[in-house]
Amino acid sequence: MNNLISRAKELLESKTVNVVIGYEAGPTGLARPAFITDSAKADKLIYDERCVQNLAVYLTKAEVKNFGKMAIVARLPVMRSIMMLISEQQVIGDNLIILGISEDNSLLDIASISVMQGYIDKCDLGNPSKDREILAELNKMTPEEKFSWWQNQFSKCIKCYACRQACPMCYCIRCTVEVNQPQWIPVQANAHGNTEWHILRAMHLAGRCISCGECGRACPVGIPCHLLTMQLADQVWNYFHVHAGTSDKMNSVLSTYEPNDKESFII
Amino acid sequence: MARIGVFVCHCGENISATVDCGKVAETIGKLKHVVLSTEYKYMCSDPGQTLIKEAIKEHNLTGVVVSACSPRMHEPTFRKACAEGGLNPYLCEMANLREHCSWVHEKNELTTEKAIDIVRTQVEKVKLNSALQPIKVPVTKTAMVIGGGIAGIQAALDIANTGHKVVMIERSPSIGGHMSQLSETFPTLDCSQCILTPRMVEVAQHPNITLYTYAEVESVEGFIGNFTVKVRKKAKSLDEKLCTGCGLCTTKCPQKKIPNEFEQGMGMRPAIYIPFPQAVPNRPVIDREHCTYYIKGKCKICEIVCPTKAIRFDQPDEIIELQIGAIVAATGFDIKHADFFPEYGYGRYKDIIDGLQFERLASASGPTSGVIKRPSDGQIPKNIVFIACAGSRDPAKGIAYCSKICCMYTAKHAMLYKHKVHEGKAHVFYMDIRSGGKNYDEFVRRAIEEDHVNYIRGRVSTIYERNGKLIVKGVDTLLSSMPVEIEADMVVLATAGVANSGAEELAQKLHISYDSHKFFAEAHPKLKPVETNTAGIFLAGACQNPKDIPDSVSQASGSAVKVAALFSQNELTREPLVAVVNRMGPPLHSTCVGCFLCQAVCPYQAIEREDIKTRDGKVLKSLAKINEGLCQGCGTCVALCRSKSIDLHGYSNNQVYAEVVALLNEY
Amino acid sequence: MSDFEPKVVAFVCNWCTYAGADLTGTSRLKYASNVKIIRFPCTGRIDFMLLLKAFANGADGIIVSGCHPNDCHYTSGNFHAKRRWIMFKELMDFMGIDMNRVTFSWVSAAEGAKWAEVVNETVTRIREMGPYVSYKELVNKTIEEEVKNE
Amino acid sequence: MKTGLYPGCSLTGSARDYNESVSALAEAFGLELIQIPDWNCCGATAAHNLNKELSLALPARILALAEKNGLEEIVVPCAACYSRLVVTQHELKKNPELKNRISEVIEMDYRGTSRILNVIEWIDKYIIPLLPEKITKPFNYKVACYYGCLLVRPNKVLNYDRAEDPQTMDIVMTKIGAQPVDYPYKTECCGAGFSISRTDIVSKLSGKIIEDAEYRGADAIIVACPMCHSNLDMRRPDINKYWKTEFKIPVIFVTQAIGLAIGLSPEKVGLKRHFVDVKIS
Amino acid sequence: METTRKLIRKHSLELLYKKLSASNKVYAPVTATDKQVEYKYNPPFSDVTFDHIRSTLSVKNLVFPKVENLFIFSNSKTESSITDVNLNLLPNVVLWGSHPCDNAAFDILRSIFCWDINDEFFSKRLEKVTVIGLACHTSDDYCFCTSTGNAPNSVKGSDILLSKLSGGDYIAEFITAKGSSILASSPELFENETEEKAVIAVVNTKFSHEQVTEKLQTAFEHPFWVENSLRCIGCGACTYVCPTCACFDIQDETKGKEGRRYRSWDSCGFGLFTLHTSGHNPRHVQSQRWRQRIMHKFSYMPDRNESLGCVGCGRCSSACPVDMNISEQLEALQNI
Repeated sequence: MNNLISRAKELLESKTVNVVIGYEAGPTGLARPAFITDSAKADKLIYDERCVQNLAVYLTKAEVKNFGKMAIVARLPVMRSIMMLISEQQVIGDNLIILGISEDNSLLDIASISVMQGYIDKCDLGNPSKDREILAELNKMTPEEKFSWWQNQFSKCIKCYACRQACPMCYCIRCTVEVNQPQWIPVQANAHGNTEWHILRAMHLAGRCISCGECGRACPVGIPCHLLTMQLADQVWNYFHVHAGTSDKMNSVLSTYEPNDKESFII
Repeated sequence: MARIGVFVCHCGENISATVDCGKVAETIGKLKHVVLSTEYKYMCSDPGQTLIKEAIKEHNLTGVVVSACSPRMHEPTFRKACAEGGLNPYLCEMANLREHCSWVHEKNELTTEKAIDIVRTQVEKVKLNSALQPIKVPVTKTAMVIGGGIAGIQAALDIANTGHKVVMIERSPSIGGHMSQLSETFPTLDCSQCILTPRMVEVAQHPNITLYTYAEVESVEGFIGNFTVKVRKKAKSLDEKLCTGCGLCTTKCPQKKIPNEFEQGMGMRPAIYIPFPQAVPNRPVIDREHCTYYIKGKCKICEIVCPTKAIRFDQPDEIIELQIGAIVAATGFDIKHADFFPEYGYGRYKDIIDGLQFERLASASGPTSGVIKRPSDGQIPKNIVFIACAGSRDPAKGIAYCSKICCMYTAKHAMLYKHKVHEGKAHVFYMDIRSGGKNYDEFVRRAIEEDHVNYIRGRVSTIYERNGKLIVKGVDTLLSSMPVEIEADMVVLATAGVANSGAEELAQKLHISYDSHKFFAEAHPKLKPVETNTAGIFLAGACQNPKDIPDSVSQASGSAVKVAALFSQNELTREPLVAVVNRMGPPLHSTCVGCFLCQAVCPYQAIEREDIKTRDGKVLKSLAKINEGLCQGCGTCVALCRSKSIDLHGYSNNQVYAEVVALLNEY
Repeated sequence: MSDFEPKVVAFVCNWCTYAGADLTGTSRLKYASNVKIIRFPCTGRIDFMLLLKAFANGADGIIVSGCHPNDCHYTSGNFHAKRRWIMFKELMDFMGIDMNRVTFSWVSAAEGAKWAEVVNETVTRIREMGPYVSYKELVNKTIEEEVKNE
Repeated sequence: MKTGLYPGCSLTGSARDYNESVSALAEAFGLELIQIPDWNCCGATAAHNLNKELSLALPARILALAEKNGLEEIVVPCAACYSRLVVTQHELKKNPELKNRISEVIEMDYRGTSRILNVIEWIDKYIIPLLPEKITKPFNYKVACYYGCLLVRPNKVLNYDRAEDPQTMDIVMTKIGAQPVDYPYKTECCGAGFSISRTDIVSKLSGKIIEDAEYRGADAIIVACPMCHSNLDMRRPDINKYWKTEFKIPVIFVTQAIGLAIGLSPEKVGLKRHFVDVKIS
Repeated sequence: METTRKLIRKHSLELLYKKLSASNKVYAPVTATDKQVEYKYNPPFSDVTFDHIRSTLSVKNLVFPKVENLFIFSNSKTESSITDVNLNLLPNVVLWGSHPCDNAAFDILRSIFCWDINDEFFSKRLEKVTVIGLACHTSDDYCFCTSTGNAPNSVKGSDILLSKLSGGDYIAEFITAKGSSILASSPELFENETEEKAVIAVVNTKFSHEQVTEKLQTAFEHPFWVENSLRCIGCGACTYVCPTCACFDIQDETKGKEGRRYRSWDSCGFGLFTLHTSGHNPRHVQSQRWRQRIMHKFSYMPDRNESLGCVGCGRCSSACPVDMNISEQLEALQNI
């Protein structure tokens, strides 16, 4: 952590960056995103298990973009998000300094995007193990059980869109749910509207989800909606052998194809 | 407020026999915004069309639904009628009551109900149609012909003779292509060079043709009428203006042991060389890969001997950018080489050669001055075997197609051999003789009957050497169905014709499609054999599939006409059914967020990047922008766009959504 | 449920399946009238949301059909569509939404007979499955509840 | 990893020499070969002419047994067995319905996940890497590598080597110091299909194979198939009688040649069981 | 006003619950499997929780549902007809066990919905609700009711307020006529009050809302808003869980000939909330939206509705995925 603080100070003092995006401890003891612009305040920075939010989400927010050059504290999911954002032309890699954090919470030396790519390549890019277990359980259910399990979850949804807002890949300035000509997704938070919203969100993240789980974590009513995108991330790997967020050049699975893509259901 | 007119066609009895057209018209007439719903026996007839034209005026219609046959049949008819009636043609839709309803269902209420559903769906759709204007794009009246073989030469001359400018690109040092390598041509046995050389010279001298040899296409951007092509002129190491083509350098070059491409490796050439005596342009180039100076840093003998001091060792490659309106791809073919046939011993035994090598052996200008001498010891072969279909029509070898030209040139080879070696025996192994074409079969019969070539129907399993002979093991499936063994002195393989090297890369640069064999794909196998799927790019010759000379020339002339037709217009009009990215005022400008995933899905590279800038040039936002000239309207980008910022004219989100709702709900 | 007539919507591309269905007509091959076609330029244009909209509006079954791989009029729209359907189907399966109600097929402009087979096979299958109650409930029940203000 | 071994009938009968040499190599290179428990006939060569389901069920049972015993990889020295097993795996992979039907027939779960190696593949994978240090008596002879039909055909299914001009065995031979001759008969028919009914045809066809090998100066014919071996070796007197010749060229299994090159005794690799004397060791 | 106070034993509480369930819909909090506390209609008494600090969602949906139908319509070629919603069919609801902060919100909502004209939907629903509140005996760091003029045992908004005694019995305080009528109909369930004092949670005051309101008068352009809202991701969680947030969106939904108009929850946290058709957005960045939320509750409402727009329940802070802690910010605002 001291390394992180001293590096942050160095970057701010040398004016290499205008802001360091990291974590601080809030009044209730939770860690939360922090934006350090003054090296004197860099001591607030923390890094430990509490630091869960995917900070990459801020890289596309207007008021954060205004900072210009910035440094960001990044564990694997954040790095993968950054890769996706660069590949989708939302973030310019040159404007970013990556303060990489390893699995054992030590500061990594990520000098460039290609170094970051090298680091990512060495990591396990599958879904987190606890989610893998739940997915395995769900996949064992019958279709009827799955349907009622999810309907039960969706019944809680209030359409606050915290799942969308917390997701670094949901950076659209106008989401499909906000399109009303035609009204693709029913506006109201009822069974129908909620179900179609979650289908839409998952499909839009197919091949783009980097398995950070932030959507599920953000949900105020506890819908594990991250399982939907994670299931698709699994399937993307199964079908196409691609992990999202591993290259700054990659096009997502649904915008590319191979002529010999295999499926078994088209007659 | 929308004012929709609906016209239900009986199509004689084709529709009315199973669909209650009266009920359809009546039910649809009750729909909101439908101001006219009527029926008629033949909507496509003159009176039928007049009905529409008059109704448009009388009822002030804002949309028309013609409920008749398939739009694939008569959509243009009725759109034209609407236009003549004063309605924008894109405000007309067709409901397919014939192919999709009356012809495929029995006469009953359900069928009529389905018909009503179909018409209602189109009514709801047409309400959301917008008046579209055809897209107009200017035309640059310069054509580019890629490839200087006979197809390219023909296309270039034909286009140039219509008065338009042509740029010809040829990657080797001379134009002429494979035809210049041939000895004589079937079915007339006239000398290939004799008929080709005048054409080559004509190209070089034509005022409308600019020729770039030793040049390759670097990149192609743009769209029909408006291509920007970058061409790499490879360094010839020569000042062409100074060079007189005297050829002194080529005789003095100390490096003389380079396999001669023109002779199919059966002769040698120096490092500075003119590919063949009749080459156009008749100027040498230095093959830098083999030149002693480029390898070792010293030599420069050519520079010393050159009387006009034309050698330029430090000449760089040059990239030139050209504005082009249409492109003819005429990059030709190649034949399958060497290790493709291990069982036939090609590459292992010197006296097994391919068809093009035999052409050179038989050519008066070839390495043996036209005497058929076998490569190993220069002996004249007494017993020669020709194998047709060496690789072609052999799915196991990955080439299932017929190479088309082999039957004919094998007959020609056997004939030429017999004409030159009277006492020799010629055998031809064949699968079938495909000699369709004017005077073609007669030609083959002549080989068999007059020149006594021994045709054996059957395939060869293996060739091996024994006692100095090539043992050709095959089967005669006509007479005995028994194995045949021939002790040959030389074997000629009519190897499969394949796509030229680099075809795939070029297709990708041109953004045209190609088949699994890398042959360029035509837009339609029957009705658009000259066009590609990319508007403004045409095909000529064997780059599409193996072709003989007359076919190549015909297609080349065909493509020239296509180019000329294109150049007859000052601007092009295209169907406006293209995608569009929404735009609005600042600060949003568009809901497009600029992820550019649509660029990846677009098969036509029709999606460009547009930067919205402040007055002082700062980029505020980058958006996708559809190039209307390139977009073909497939809509794949529309379905992909997460923020629904792209829409498709004619199949807009609003329209297709309304169709789904209208199809399933009663109104 | 003997009088159950399934509603089936077909989303087809203009160049292959629509033309193939035209050929079915020209060949006078008969098929079930439960299927109604919506024309798209290409399978690549077919938004996955439209399938949901069809179910929400009361469809019991859906057919999605286009050009065979490598035959796309636009060269690659069907390949993109294929990937989209692979993902969509996996997601629907995971959520317990019945994809047996959706037939995906490649029907070329020459396969008029295949189109009739695809339609009849689909209609027969949907007829056996019965109305798509669970999706209809999803839509209607909530609306009913909201209308009753409970 | 443990490799399973499917010997098939030949290796326990007419080709015991082959079996001995395979075992000897496994032992010498420390490779564990586990015979598939309760294995049955592969159905070659008759079953697929009589009953398609049977011809698939027999090999499927063998493969299912391998799966059940956790053998992810099996080596099949007999080329005929190898062919049947691979063909079965191929057929059932492309036809899931048939796969279920066959699973029912054999009353076992069949997944089709085993990797099937022919003897050359096995040698390539496990023996070649260790070979250089082990060679004590380089096999310094001219050899004619005879592949026969089943090792490389049907090429689309086996997807192994070049059907018309295979090279893998030649390469193995060069690794033990032998010089393969240019041998056009390497995939010619030996007549095995007639080995009971029309021995004259066998003599005629096999004779040509032997004649050409001798003509090209080979000291030995190398084979990897028990049937090739029996036709070229056991039938030698008939062949010589048919062609009125005195062919003496020995026919050696590829595994035997390797065994000799690493210093194993002729007895150990089963050479003593041959009909044609092997004088070259 | 002097109110009646009675003791009710735990087993009598169950009897009361069952009795009320027989003739009303009872809306009571239960702990779901994932530890979330949610309200359900007529859950078994054994499932009802008495120990929760706060439910995930507030109970405002009783009077302001997520989706509320306004009318249904049908179109024909020539005319359209409208059918009103029959609000008289609304059932009687007993809200059981809601905390004083949530109950205090009803008055605030009324001040919004019935500010100038009476919102029939809202007031008809409120009319049907009887509130049996439950004073808080536990609290956490997010609670700040005392800073907004409330208290863990405030009777505001309740018809009856239950307070827990250490032994597990409850004191019932009858506040309104609606509450008293329950006592009147079931006197046998209640006993007279004893000396024992109820267990009431301690919630420390964090700020003075009067001072905050005053500071806000001049704080509109203060850099505070940007500095403290950078991490806000712009979701609507805080507003949707809030017991007093009342913004809604009105939509028409048509299918075929028929359709309906309804209103559904909306949030000032969303970028599109204020987006004009022209593309102009008066609140185009998140800091402006965050400012709006606080200003509305602590400045505009005291000014216009004469009440704070906040009851100090702390739900918005606990629901926030990025820990936008409202009481922390208000504390800071008080001192700018």
